[in-house]
Amino acid sequence: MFVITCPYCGERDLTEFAYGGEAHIARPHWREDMSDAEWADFLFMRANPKGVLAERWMHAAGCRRFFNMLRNTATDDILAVYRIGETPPKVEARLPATPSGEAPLGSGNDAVKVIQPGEGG
Amino acid sequence: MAKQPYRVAKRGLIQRSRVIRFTFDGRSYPGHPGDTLASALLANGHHMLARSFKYHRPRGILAAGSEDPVGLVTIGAEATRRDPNTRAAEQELYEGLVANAQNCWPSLATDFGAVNDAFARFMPAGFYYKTFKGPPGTWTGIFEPIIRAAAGMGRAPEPGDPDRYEAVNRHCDVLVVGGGPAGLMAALAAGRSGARVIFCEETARLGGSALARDPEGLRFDGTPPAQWVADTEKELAAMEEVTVLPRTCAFGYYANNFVGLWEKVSDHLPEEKRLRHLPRQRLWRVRARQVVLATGALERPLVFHENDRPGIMLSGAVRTFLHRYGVMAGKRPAVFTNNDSGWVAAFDLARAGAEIAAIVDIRREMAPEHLAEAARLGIPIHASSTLVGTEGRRRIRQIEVRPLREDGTVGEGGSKIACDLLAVSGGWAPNVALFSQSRGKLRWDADIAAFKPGLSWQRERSAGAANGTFALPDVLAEGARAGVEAAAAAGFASGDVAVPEVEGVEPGQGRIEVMAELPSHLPAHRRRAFIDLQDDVTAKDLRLAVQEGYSAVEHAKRYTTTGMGTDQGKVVNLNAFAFLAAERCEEPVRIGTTTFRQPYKPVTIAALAGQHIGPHFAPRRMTPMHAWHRRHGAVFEPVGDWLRPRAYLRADEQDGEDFYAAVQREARTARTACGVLDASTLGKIDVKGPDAREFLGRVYTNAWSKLAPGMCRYGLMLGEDGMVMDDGVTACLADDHFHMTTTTGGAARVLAKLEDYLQTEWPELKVFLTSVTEEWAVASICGPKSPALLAELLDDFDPDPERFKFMAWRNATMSGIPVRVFRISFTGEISYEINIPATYGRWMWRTVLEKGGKYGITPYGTEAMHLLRAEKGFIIVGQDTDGTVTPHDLRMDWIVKKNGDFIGKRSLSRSDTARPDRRQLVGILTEDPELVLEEGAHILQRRNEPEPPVPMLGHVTSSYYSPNLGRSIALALVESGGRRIGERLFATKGGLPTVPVRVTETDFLTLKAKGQLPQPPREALHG
Amino acid sequence: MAEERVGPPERRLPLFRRQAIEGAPGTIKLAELPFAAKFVLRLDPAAGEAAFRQAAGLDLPAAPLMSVVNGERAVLWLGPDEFLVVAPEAEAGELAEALAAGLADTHHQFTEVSNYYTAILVEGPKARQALMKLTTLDLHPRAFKPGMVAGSNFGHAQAYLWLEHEEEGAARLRLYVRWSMAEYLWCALAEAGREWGVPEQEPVAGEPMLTESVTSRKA
Amino acid sequence: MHGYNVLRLLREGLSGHKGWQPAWRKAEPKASYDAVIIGGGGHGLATAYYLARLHGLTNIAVIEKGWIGGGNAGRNTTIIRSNYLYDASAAIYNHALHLWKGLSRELNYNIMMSHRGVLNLAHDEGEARQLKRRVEANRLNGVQAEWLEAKEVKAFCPPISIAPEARYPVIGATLQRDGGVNRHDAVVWGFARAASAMGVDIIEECEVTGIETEKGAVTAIETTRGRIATQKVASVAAGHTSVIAGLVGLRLPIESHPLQALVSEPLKPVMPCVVMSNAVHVYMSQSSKGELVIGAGIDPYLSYTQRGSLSIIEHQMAALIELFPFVSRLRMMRQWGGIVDVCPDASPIISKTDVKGFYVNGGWGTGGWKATPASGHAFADLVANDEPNAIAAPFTLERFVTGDLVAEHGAAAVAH
Ligand SMILES: Cc1cc2nc3c(=O)[nH]c(=O)nc-3n(C[C@H](O)[C@H](O)[C@H](O)COP(=O)(O)OP(=O)(O)OC[C@H]3O[C@@H](n4cnc5c(N)ncnc54)[C@H](O)[C@@H]3O)c2cc1C
Ligand SMILES: NC(=O)c1ccc[n+]([C@@H]2O[C@H](COP(=O)([O-])OP(=O)(O)OC[C@H]3O[C@@H](n4cnc5c(N)ncnc54)[C@H](O)[C@@H]3O)[C@@H](O)[C@H]2O)c1
Ligand SMILES: Cc1cc2nc3c(=O)[nH]c(=O)nc-3n(C[C@H](O)[C@H](O)[C@H](O)COP(=O)(O)O)c2cc1C
Ligand SMILES: [Zn+2]
Repeated sequence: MFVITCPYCGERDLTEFAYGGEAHIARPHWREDMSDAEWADFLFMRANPKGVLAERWMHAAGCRRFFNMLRNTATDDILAVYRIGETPPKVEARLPATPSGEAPLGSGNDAVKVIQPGEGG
Repeated sequence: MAKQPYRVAKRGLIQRSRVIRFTFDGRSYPGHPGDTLASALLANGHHMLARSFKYHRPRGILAAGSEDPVGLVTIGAEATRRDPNTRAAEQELYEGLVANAQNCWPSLATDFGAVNDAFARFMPAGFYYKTFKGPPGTWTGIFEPIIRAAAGMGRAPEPGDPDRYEAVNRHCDVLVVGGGPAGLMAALAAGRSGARVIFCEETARLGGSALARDPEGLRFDGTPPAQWVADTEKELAAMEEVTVLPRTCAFGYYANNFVGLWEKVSDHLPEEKRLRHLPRQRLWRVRARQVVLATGALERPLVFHENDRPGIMLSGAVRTFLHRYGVMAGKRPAVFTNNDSGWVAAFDLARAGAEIAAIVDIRREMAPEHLAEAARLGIPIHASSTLVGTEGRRRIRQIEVRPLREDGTVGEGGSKIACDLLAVSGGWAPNVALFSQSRGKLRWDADIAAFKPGLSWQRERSAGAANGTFALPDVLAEGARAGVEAAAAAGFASGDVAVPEVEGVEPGQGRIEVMAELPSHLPAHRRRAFIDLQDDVTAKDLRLAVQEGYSAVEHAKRYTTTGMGTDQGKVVNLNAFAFLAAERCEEPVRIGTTTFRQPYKPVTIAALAGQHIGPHFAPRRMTPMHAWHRRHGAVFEPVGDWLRPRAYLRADEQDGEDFYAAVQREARTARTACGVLDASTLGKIDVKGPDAREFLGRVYTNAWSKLAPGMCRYGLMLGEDGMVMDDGVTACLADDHFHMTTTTGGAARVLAKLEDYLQTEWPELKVFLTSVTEEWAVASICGPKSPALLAELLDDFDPDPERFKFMAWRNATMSGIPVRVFRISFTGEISYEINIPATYGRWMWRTVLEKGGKYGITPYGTEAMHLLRAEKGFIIVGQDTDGTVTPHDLRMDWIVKKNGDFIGKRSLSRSDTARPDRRQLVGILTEDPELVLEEGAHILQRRNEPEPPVPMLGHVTSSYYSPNLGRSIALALVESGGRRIGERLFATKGGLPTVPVRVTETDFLTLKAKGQLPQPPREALHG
Repeated sequence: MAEERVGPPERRLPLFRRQAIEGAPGTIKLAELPFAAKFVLRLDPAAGEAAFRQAAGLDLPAAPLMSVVNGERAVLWLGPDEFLVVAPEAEAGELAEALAAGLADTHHQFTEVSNYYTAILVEGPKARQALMKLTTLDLHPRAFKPGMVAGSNFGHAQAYLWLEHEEEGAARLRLYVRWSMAEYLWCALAEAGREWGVPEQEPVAGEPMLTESVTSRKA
Repeated sequence: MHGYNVLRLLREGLSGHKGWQPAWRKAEPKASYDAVIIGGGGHGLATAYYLARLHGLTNIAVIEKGWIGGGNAGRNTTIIRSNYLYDASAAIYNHALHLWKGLSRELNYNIMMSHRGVLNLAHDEGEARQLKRRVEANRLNGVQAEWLEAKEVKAFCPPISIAPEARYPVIGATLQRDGGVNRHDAVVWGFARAASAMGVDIIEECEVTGIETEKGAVTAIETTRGRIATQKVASVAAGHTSVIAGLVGLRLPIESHPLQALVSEPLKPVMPCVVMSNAVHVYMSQSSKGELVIGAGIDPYLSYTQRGSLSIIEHQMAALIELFPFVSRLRMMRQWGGIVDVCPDASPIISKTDVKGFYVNGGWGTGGWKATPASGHAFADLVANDEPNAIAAPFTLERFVTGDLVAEHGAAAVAH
């Protein structure tokens, strides 16, 4: 249940927004000789990162504007919001403690469930 | 009237002056307002109230609140208000409350299920994985039904819950969870800052553990605890921005400080007193800037042989019952402890008049002041001793004590001590459930042998016992500080908050000595030391889990089901973890915990649904003509959120008309005379701007540069994958201005998609889009009589199809009201769409029908519309397409422009998408004209199917009996369909023999006109 | 088919069957507002603000989520280039013409939505609380101030909420909701008001539906 | 591997259960293996099991970053059915169903395969049309399927509401009688035990953090417990498929979403079968222990957090009450989330890749549990032979380039 800061309307609840998928995937200009593979790359291939993802959202129930957002998919931390056409700001993601960001013990979680001896924080 | 033999004089926050009656298992008992069902039963000397999950062993009450794992009953007199698995310790008592034991048969006292207990040795953890593996089917047929019938706890209520529920939203600066001393101080401090504060407490009263203290021995700034709580509550209530919510449990801590609270608004009231204007329960969806978790600490039981009898209770619970509810849970209690808490409980009980049978402490060294006090009160002490057994069926009546040797084994000798209550304490553990849900990281605290909050992940802080701070003055100070800091973090300054001076500070739990399972002289396999008292998980089960390799905490949990009951192991999990640590010879911190998941305690499903059920479940979108449709026999169908008339069943005919007859009549009339369809639901988008044409050319597959004002054009819209996504007619209003229509179900999706391209892909295009769907009410009038009707309906209007050409549109007026008339058709018939401002829709519709009367007009629904368009071979996106169909598959190559890009174009030339033998849309005529294929029927090459898998050529997408062609017709997607025109194929018909069919073109009307319809009409049947 | 004689053109709002309703005195009132002219204006304010002012006689809102009122005309911010213009019915034609002329050289869209939207008045000291049962907007007086507008979901209906004004804790709010959702929202609002005695409003429901699939039995 | 049977259970019962051995060996990673399987979920363990049993490959390891079965295998609602639309899907899911039927005996571990029947509801004509099409296709493909009218639905599943005045009335359903549910953990443990007994190393708490390649071919993996040389890496990492593929620089047509599920408090039997509905988006069954196991919807956004939003659950509960009015007063006991890897055509990927020796099995999205044995079976074949067999062939990555998708959106519309 995110709070998303619409760049136009301010903080609003997740339920007002529509998800628009990975951002900055430019639609290739039409060329006769574009290969099927190149087109497939645009159509289907996604980074799907565990970490910082640039993604698109639309404020569907509010101002109906699309905008971009940087979010850490390992923690759901929202790191930045910026308008379409703007370059993504530099952000630093709070990284969870294991390489995957999941608990070495117990079920996977974004934050490790238990602080281990010798571990900072 | 029966006495309440275990009620003690003058103690407790109950309303003694009033006696209320309730029944348990058919017997009536007295109690008082302020009681819980548990306290009232205990006051009546009733300990046993349930049976455990697996072995059906007698169960009493272990804890005094929602953490209690065992005291589950079914509440409710009516079958539709039955609440199974209700915790007696939580349920507030009210006049007339009806409670019943569950999971037992024939009765609580004599339960046949208890035979399981006798076979317990053959039913260790996971026994079912090792057996019942007969041939396929035996599990489903034989074993499973037996296991299923034995399992489960309460019985579900009958459908028809008469109560109401609601959800509300709130934003606040500070949410304080937990109404104990820490929470009170936090709320006070935050409240004084002027911040918006929500303060919730799970139980009926604020005060928390302060109410579980002997009021004589405790003063806050000189005031007794209850008074201090009341004063604080009063101050809070007077603060405008503070909302105090008793009976409200914070059940879920979600991302971004979204916390779900669950308020029981009227569960504590007798049926007739429930306020009708208030819901039974309420869900508070709270968005908090800062959260203070002051959820206190939970006491652990001890793990020893026969530790599960009714009458064995946590020491803190014993105190709560005594001080909060005025109930002495036993007159001759014994205490068994590994820390000082047990002692304090014993002293409290003794001071209240109980005769303490013994204090058994596993520790060697005890606080001298406790020893002195015990001596003063004459309590027998058994230091460095343990319990090796208990007796008593429906209630504990004896314990067996043995000395503990230095090496941790049990010594010889010892004694049996009679008692009627055993207060146990395994030490306190911070209640970190919500903290952990918030994804905060736990830290192991060796001093208390428990986890406490470590690293926060969200904007939250813990205070008081929840944070591992147990001494009351520290708890108060920490609570106050948390409140100040939380408010400050939310932007509010509180200044200093004076922390009350406490008199009567308790020494705390002191040094705690943890033994995962207490030793016994019995051989391991004879011990029944319970860890999870609800699901009957014993130490032995956990040991077996480790022995068999299910030693990771999560494996052990799942293999033994420990902590998987309705209490989710609130008070027992830590024992399980400690046990695993001991078995695996590892530090507890390496074992970790299982995952704390939402909800903190089970939440009513209807409360989660809130008010959005029944008629409020999903909106019914209605056109201005809706009421008319209802009054005229319409049968509706849902199309997205809309309800559209599907057909109008005439009531005037004998016995009324059935659906099929109505559809045939409507379709026939629409083609032979006149029909009118409510087409208001079609999506409508106003498209305007200098680049509008360019834009249309990119979003549709065809070209738009030459469409003149006054004219319309049909367009297909694809996804980027090349598959048909929507279609509709767009009218050119002016050179830079268009009126686009979409399918009813696709309207929102299309607008969103178009906005997406405009805003993100082609921001350089100067185009604006505005939805105007509901601006217009639309009557689509068709049939040979429609021009005459139009002429009558509209002012000075020449509808002559020769002059008002197909695919043109005009402005006109209807009784002076401006309308737009489109000469477009979905039926192949002469057809006009009148668009009128929606507020006139109802009037227009009635006028059309009135004036159409003499032309024999019929309103027709979506089913006849589908039939009519199929006669003409027009597609319905979503019926004849399914997201895998290209324009070429529809054999609509004419609509795909050769030059220039459009959405989805590149996909069309992919090697598979461009294959010539893809499934293509064709007409299908059965050889038997009377036979109507099923939609979904499959098309085969051969008459007789071989064994599966049978090769399939395609399937029927639309199929009808056409009254106008006098035979059945169908559309189908068939492999290489275009090349098969004229071929004879076969269609499946459920399990019946296949039927021969002929592949044709899709426009059946034209086929008929050309005399190419093979079959004669059947006038006889449908005259 | 036609059993009644239809008279001259009559207009009906979507909630015409619903009477105004209210809870206990001093709590909450619900009513559908009478006809008014409404337009959606799409315009880049930077490009067309002056022309708009000239033509319409009022400013565009200077900030997001704000409104501008001048007499009976109002402009509500819906998005960075999207506004709802409200005016008395009688002024609709004149306003449209003035804007068409005034904005002729500016890329814009001025679309009539008088029929598309209806306005539901939610008024009284409990109005905010009632609405908070349906929306996740922060409607606390500190957050949602007079003059503010916000698009959000109210239950399952998207709508624009406008706080026209507030006096002594009694807020006067308007919800602009599309025609087809008006019934749903009305009933949901009434349900939200039940706590304060608003009478229950039976949603239109129970339309006859076929309870069997007919695809197999067309003939 | 000691056999599990009643007699042994009785014997052990009398002697204190001291004789039971670990179900699977806690293996330490070796320096090299013939093949390494990433992911100790159902599919990964099944792959290992079939590699060992059918292809004689026993010098292999299953590498699991947490505990086996801790991913989607441990958090799915266990609905088993094979009534998919297309031939390719019918082939693999029906093959799975066939394998499930004999699995308890084959693995000597009771996976509690309960063929209690799965209903897929239709609430409007469009759905009925789609479902009937599927019934026909299923029948032709040898998949058990039948159409029930509303009254028959009620008879098969009495607690369901078929009230005609409902917003989305039930107008019929398909029934797959041999569909059902099973015990997810048992499947994981059963495969692990059987694979381990044949010599497969099951290595837990070991995370793959890198994949080494040389000249476009796999040479080793890096893990949190050291480097392991191998020429075959088989990724079966479900929610993390893209992350693993990213280690060799591949992008896949996959996105990872949260999918939630929940259980009610335990109850005496009330739900005789499995019910799924696309329109109101509900699916529910009752476990042997008595809880109602309820699947919720998928969140629209990507996330690896194993949790979703409460709003999804709230809507889910409203829909559930519509369909099953008796649940109103019952309580949700626990909710959780998993990470599902979703392909654009709602069908899985079982494929070689451009990197030699790197194989991918993933994209099962919200419905891969039911395929577990067949997926492992087919994937083992691919890994052993370096060529997809007939069952796997339609599911290679190539289809995203050619456009030859296996669009199972209809059959997989509701998460399950
Ligand atoms: C809530 C929910 C309900 C579902 N319901 C159903 C249903 O009813 N029916 C159905 O058919 N399907 C259902 N599914 C889908 C089904 O669970 C999955 O498709 C299937 O289980 C995936 O295969 P798996 O079991 O191998 O995956 P997993 O169990 O997720 O296995 C993948 C493993 O890979 C491990 N891993 C990941 N990265 C690494 C790394 N770097 N190093 C080492 N190991 C790694 C993970 O820890 C995990 O254990 C459901 C899914 C969810 C979440
Ligand atoms: N003897 C000991 O060693 C020992 C140990 C622990 C605590 N204590 C005592 O306990 C007190 C601690 O005070 P405190 O305020 O921290 O805790 P508390 O136990 O007094 O109060 C916690 C309150 O939170 C409520 N609560 C718990 N979970 C909730 C939820 N999810 N939603 C809503 N309410 C919830 C409980 O009902 C309870 O009223 C002190 O008096 C301290 O001395 C003593
Ligand atoms: C089919 C099924 C049934 C479950 N039944 C229970 C149950 O009875 N009690 C319980 O506490 N959890 C139950 N769970 C949920 C698990 O406790 C756990 O939440 C889930 O496996 C996800 O793991 P995690 O919560 O540790 O991340 C069940 C899970 C599944 C998949
Ligand atoms: Zn916005």
